[in-house]
Amino acid sequence: MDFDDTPEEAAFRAEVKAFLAAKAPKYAEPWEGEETTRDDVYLKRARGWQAEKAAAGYAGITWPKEFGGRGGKPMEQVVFGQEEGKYDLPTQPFLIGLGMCMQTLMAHGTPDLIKEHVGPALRGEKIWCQLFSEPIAGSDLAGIKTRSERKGDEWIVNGQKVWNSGAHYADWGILVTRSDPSVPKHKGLTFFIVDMKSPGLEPRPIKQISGGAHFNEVYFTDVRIPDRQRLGAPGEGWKVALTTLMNERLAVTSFRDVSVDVPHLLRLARSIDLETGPAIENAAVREKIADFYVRSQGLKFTNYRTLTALSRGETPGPQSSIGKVVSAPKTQQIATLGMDLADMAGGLLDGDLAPLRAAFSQTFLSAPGTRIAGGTDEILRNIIAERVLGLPGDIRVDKDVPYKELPTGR
Amino acid sequence: MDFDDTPEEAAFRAEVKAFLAAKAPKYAEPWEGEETTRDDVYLKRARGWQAEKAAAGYAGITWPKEFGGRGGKPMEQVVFGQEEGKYDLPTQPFLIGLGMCMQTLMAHGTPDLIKEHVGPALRGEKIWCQLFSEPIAGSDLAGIKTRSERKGDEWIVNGQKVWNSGAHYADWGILVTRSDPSVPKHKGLTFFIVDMKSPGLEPRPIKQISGGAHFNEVYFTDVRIPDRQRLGAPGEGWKVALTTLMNERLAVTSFRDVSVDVPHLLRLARSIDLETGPAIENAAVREKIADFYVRSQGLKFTNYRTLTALSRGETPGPQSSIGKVVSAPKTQQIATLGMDLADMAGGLLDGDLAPLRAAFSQTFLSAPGTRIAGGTDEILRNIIAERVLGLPGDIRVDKDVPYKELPTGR
Amino acid sequence: MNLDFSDDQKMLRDQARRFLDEKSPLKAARKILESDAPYDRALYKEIAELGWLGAAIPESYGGLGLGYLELCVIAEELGRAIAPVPVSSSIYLCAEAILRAGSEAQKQAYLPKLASGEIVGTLALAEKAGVPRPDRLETRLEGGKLTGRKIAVPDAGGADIAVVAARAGSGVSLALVDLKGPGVARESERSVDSTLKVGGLGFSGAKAEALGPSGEGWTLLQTVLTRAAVLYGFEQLGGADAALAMARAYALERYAFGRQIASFQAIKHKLADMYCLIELARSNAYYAAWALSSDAAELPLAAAALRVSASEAFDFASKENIQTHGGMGFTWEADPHLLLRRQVQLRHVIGSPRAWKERLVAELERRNAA
Amino acid sequence: MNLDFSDDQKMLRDQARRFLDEKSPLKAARKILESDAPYDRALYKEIAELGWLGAAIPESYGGLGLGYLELCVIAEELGRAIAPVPVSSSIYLCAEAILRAGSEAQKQAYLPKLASGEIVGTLALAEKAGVPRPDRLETRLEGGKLTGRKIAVPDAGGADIAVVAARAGSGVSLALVDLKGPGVARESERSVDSTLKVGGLGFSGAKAEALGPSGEGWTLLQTVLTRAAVLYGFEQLGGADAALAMARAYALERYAFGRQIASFQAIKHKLADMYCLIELARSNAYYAAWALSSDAAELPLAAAALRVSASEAFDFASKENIQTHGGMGFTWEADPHLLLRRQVQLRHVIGSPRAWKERLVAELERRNAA
Repeated sequence: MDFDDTPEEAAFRAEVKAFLAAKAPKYAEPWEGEETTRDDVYLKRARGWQAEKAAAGYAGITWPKEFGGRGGKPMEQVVFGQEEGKYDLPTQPFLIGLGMCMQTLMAHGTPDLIKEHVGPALRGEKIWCQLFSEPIAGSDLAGIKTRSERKGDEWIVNGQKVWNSGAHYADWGILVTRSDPSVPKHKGLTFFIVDMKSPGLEPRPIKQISGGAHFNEVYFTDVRIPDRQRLGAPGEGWKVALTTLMNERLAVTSFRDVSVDVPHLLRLARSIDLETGPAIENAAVREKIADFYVRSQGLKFTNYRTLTALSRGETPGPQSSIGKVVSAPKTQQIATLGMDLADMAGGLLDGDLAPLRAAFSQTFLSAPGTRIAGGTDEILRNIIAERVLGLPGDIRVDKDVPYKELPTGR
Repeated sequence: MDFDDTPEEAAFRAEVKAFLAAKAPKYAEPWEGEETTRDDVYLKRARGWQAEKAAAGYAGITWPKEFGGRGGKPMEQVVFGQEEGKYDLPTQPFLIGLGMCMQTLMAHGTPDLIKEHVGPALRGEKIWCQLFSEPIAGSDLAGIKTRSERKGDEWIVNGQKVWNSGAHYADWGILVTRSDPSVPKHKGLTFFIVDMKSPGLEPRPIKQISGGAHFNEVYFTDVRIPDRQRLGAPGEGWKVALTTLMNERLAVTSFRDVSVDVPHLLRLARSIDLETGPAIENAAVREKIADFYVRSQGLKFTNYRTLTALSRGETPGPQSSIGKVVSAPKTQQIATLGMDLADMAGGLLDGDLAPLRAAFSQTFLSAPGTRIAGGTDEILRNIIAERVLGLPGDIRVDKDVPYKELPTGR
Repeated sequence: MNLDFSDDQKMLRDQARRFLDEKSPLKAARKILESDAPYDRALYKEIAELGWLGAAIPESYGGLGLGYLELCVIAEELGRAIAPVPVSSSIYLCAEAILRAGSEAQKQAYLPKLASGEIVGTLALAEKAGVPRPDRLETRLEGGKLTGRKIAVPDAGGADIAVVAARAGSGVSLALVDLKGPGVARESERSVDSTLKVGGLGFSGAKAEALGPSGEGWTLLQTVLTRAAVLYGFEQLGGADAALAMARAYALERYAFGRQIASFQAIKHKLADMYCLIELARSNAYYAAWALSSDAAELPLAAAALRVSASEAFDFASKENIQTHGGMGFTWEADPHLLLRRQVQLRHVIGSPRAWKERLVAELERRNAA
Repeated sequence: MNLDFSDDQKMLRDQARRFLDEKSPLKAARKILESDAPYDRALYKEIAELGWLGAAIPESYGGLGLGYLELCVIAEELGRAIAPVPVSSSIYLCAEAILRAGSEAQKQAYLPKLASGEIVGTLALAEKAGVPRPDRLETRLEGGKLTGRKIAVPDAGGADIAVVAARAGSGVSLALVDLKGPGVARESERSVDSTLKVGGLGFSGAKAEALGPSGEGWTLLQTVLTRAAVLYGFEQLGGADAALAMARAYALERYAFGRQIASFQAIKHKLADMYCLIELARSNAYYAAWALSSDAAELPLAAAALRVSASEAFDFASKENIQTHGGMGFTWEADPHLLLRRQVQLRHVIGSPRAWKERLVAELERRNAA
C-alpha cells in the first residue's frame, strides 16, 4: 500500500501540470456567487477553457480516438481531474454534455448525428443539457408523460420537464418523451436530441430554498423535432435513457454551494464558547466530531480504493455507491450541530455575524436538496440493496399496465 | 390538569388498598430468578393469589357480571393494577389466559364452553396459554401451517408452535390451525381450545440468548381435539384469532428480566470515572442522559394521557401505540451506553464485578428479544403507519393465492 | 389522573385553529418571508382583539386572566400555522419578564399595552455566537443608561420595547428600554426564518429603567426563559404536527411506480417515526403545561425536557417532510421550507436544545443532591 | 494510488478464509461458548503451524517476518469466523508489547514461543469499571514483585504469561509475569462472550520482570494499544461482514406475507445501512493498515478512526442481524448471538469506542497545535 503514482501516472501528471500551469490561470477566476452560471461572462470563459483542453487533447481523455477523444485510461482522467481541480476553472457547464449526453449519442446516434455534434461539444462550442425528469416523475423516471406525436417527418412535443441544470444556456438537450401511452410505461418512450432554441421551448429558473437557482423547468408547447434527431427506435427510448443514467454517477453535477465538513466544525469548535469554555473541550462536541471524522475519512479512503482499482486497470468495486447516501445526511447533521453551537445566534445567515461567514446556516438550507437531487436517500438505499447486495426489487404494480391506466394521484 | 383520583376512583383505591394490605403479603415473595415460572412452588402461590382475588371480586374487574366479572370500569382495573403492582405478586401466569384466551372464548365460544372454562380460569384453577406462532409464521401469523384434519367428531392436529409462554405449566391453550391449504391463507384456518395434557402434545423450553427460557415450542403429533372445542366455524379461524390479537396489547406479558432505564444510568454515571472524572460530569454522557430522559418521561406521560381518557370514560387515543417501538430500542441503547462507560469491563456479566450488579450487560442480552417479541420494531412501525396515520398497507401478493401455492423458502 | 386539557380549553383550541386556518394560512407566512415587513400587523391586531395576547395576563393588567394552559393551547396553534406575528417575543418573553420582575408601576404601564397589542415587546440577550454567560455579557447598564450591542433579537424590527440583559456593577440586571428613544439603533439581520425576523440592537447610552432588583437579572432571566420554554415548546409541537400532516397528505397524493408513495415502507416508517417523536413531545408538553400553570417545583425539569423533546420532534419532522416531498420539497415555491425555517427560529431563539440538555441534567443533579 | 492489499495478501486471505470455513465454522465457537475450556487448543495449534501467529514477528524471533499487512488480513478472517482462539491477546497485545518494549533477551525468550503457540500471552490493564488512568492504577511493581488485582483480562484463563500495567514508584511500568508461578491467582469471570473468555488475575507478590524502562509503561502501553487497535479493527470488520452475510442469507430464504422478507424496504434499507457502515470501516481499516505497516505518523489518528468506525459497524450489524432474524434471532440455538457476543468482547477489550473518540480528537488537536 502506498499513495504514489505509478511511473506512467507520474509522467502523465507532469505533462498535465505543465499544460495547466501554462494555460489554466487565464481561465481561472475567483468564484463570485451562485448566479455565476446565469452570467454570459462566465459562460464565455467556460467555452474558452473547454476549447483549450480540446486543442491540447485533454477533452474526452477516455473517449475513443475515432470520436475525437484521447483513447486514454480512466486513471488518466482522474489524474487530470485532480490537477485541474487545483485551479478554480469553469468546468461545470460541460459536465452533463460530455459525461452523459455525448455518451448516449455515441452509443445510440446515427453516424451523421455523431459527426455533427460530438466535435462541437468537445470543443466547447455547444453546451448540452438533459431533459428527463418531470413534476410527475422524479425517482420513477419512466413515469414521464411529456407527449410526442409523429407528424410526417417531424415529432410534435408538448409537456413539461423539470430539474434541468443548464437548460437556460444550453444549445442542445437530450429528451425523453412518451410517444405511446397505450402500452406499459417502459415501452412507450421515444428519445430525441433537441435544439434548445426551438420555437415553443421555454426554460424558467426554479428557485430553491437556499435562494439559489441551479435548476430550470422547461416547457414544451408544440415543439417540432425532425425525426432524424431521434435516438433509437420509437418506443425504445427507455433503453437509450438507461445509457444516460448509467453514466450519471460519473458526471454528478457539483454545485458550488457552500458545504461544511469536519474542518469547518473543528474551526468553529475552537472558536466558540459553550457553558464551561471552548466547544472543542466539550465531550459531547468531541464525540460528534469523531463520529463525523470517521465518516469523512471513510468516504475519502473509499474513493482511494476506487482509484486503486482504476490505477490497476480493474473495475472498481461497488463500494463507491455509498458516497452520497453517507455524505448528504452527514452534511445536514454537521450544519445542524454548527448552528446548535452558535446557540441563540444559530439561525443567522449574515456572514458578518454568524460564524465562518454563515457557512453552517447556508449549508443547512442547501442540505435538504443534497439529500434529494441525484437520487433520494431512499432510492440510493434501494439501489445498494438491489444492485450491490442482490436483494429483490420492490414489488412492482406498474410493469404490465398500460401507461394511461396507471393511477397518478392529482 | 392534575394527577389526582376522581372521588370514585379514590374510594375504589382505598377499598383495594385495604384488601391488598390484608391479603397480599402472604403471596408476595421476593423474586428469586428467571426460572421461577418453571417452579411448582411459584405456581401454587400464583394460583392461590388468583383465587383470593376472585373470591373478593377483583378478578375480571371489567368483565360482565354474567361471566363472573365485576362489571367495573377500565379505570378501576388500572387502579387495581397500580396498587397490586406495589406488591411483588405472582400474577404473570394468568395474564394471557384472562387477558386474551378468555376474551376470545367469551366472544366466540358456545355457552357450554364458556360456562365450563371461564370460572376456573378466573379462580386460578386453570391456567391458559396461546398456541399461535410457528417457526414459519411470526410477524405473518396467518401463514401458519400446523395441520388440522377432521375425523368424525374429532380433529387430528399435527405440527409445531413456538413462542408459547407458559405452555409448560398451562392446563389449556387456544390454538390456530390450518384445516384447508387449498384456499387463500386467511380462509383455511380453524380455531380450537386444547387440553394441554392431550396425548401427542409436547412443550419444550426455548433457551434465549440471555440464558433465560420464558418461551416454549410445542409439538403436536396426532393430537386429537373434540369438535366441540372448536371456536367459530371451520375455515373461520382467522376471525377468531383477530379477537385474541386485538386483546394482545392489553395483556402484554412482562418478563421479569432485568431492564435498565434512566435512573440506572444516573447511578452508574455518578459512580464511574471517565478520562477527566465522574461520568456524570462528562458532557457527552449528560446529553445522552437528557435524550433518554425525555423519551422515558414522554412514555410515562403518554401513559398518563391514556389513563386520563380511561378516567373520563373516553376511548384512549392512538398514542399508546408508540410504547414498545420507542422503549425497546431505548433500552438497548441505554444498555450499550452503560457498558461503554464501564470501558474494558463493559462485557462482564458478573454481578460482583460489573456495575449495578451487571444490570447493563444483562439487559444488553435481553434487549434484542424485546425488540422482537410481541411485534418487531418494523411491524410496529407498519401498524402505526397504517392504523394511526391511515397510510396504505404493504402491497400483498398472498391474498388471493391458495395457501399451498405460496412460496415459503426452505 | 387528568393530563389533558379541559373541554373549554379544547374548544379554545378548535376556535384558534379555525381562525388561523382562515386568517393565517401558510401564504400569510410566505408573504412576510418575501417582504421587509417585520410582521403581519393586521393579523396581530386581530389576535389581540381575540384576547389571545392577554390570555395569561391578569385582568388587573388588562389581560383575560385565563391562565397558562390557555396560552399553551394558543401557542400550539400559532406554531401549527407558523403565524408571522410577534406573540412569542412580546408575550412569552417581554410580558412574562415584566410580570415576574416588574414593579407594580411597570406592570401597570406596560402589560395592558402588550396585552392589547398596542405595543410589541421583546427580550435581548445574545451578543455573539455561543452560549451566553453572566461574565460574558458586555452590554452595561450604568446610571440608567444602556450601552452595548445585542444580536439575533427576535422581532427586533417590530418591537417597541425590550427587556435587555446587561451587566450592572458586578452582577447582571434586566433593563427595560424604549426602542424608539434616542441612543437605540436597530440593525436588520438576515436569518433562516424571515417569517419571524430577528435583528440587532445597538445601545449608545439609551435611557433604560431597571426591571427587578439590581444584580438578580440572571436569575430572573432563567425564570423567564424556563417559563417561555413551555410556550415555545407548544409552538414547536404544533409546527411538528403540521409537518407530519403535510408529509402525510403529500405521500397519499403523490404516486410513483404506479402506487402512492405512502405505500412504501421507507415512507411509512419515516412518518411513523415522526409520529412517535411528536407524541413523546406532546406528552412532555402536557406535563410541562401542568407544571407551568401550577407553578410546580418540577417546572425547570419539565420545561427543559419539553424543550429538548419538542425541538427534536420539529427538527426531524420538518426535515423529513421535505425529504418526503422529493424534488418539490426543496423548491421555494412549495411550502415545506416554511416549516423548516420556523423550526430553526424556534430551536435557537431561547438557546439551542444542546444547552437545554445541559440544564436538564444540571436540574436532575440538583434535585438528587437536595 | 494503492490502497488495497497485494495479490499475495489476497491469496493469503482466501487461504485463511477457506481454512477457517473448514476448521472453525461457527459451531467451533459455540462449543467453546458452552464449555469451560479457555479456548480451542486444537485450532490454535493448527493456526500456529500455518505461521499466522508469527506473521508480523521478525524471523530472528521465530516469526515469518511477513509484516503487519499480512497480520491484518488474518485478523479480518479470524473475526469473520469468530474463531475461539487467543490470537489477539497473545499476538496483538502480548507479543506486540514485548516487541516494542522488551530487551533483546526478553524478545529471544518469549517471542519464539508466542509465535509457535507454545505459550499464550495476554495483557492486563483494567482494575475496575471505568476508564483506566495512570493515577488510578493500584497494582504495584516493587522490587520485582507484583501486587494487585486485574479484571476483564482477555484469555486470562488460557494465558501462560501476561504483560501487566502497574505503578512503580511515581510512574507506571509494564511488568512481565509468569502466570503459572507462585503468587498468581486466576479468577474466572462471566462475560458476554464466552467464546473468548476473560478473567481476573490476582497478584500477591508474584515474581515479575520489568518490560521496558521504568516509568515509561503508560506511553509504551498507548503504543501497544494503538497498534493493537488496527488489528482488532480488522477482526471487527470481519465480524461485521459476517453479520451482514448472515442477515442477507436469512432475508433471502425467509418468507413472510408470501414474499422473501428481503423484498421489504424495512429490511432492504437496514442491510444497505449495514453495508455503508461496513464499507466505511473497511476503507478506514485499509488506511490504518497502511499506517501500521509503514509506521506512519498518521498511525494514532488512523487507528483511533478505525476503532470507532469498526466498532460502530459491528455493533449495528450484529444487532440488526438479530433483528432481521426475528424470533429465531434471539434464541440460543441460532447463530446470530455468537456474533453479538464477539462484538461486545472486541468493543471493550482495549477500551470502548467512546474512549477512542476522545483519543481521536485529542490527536487531531495535538496535530493542530503542532
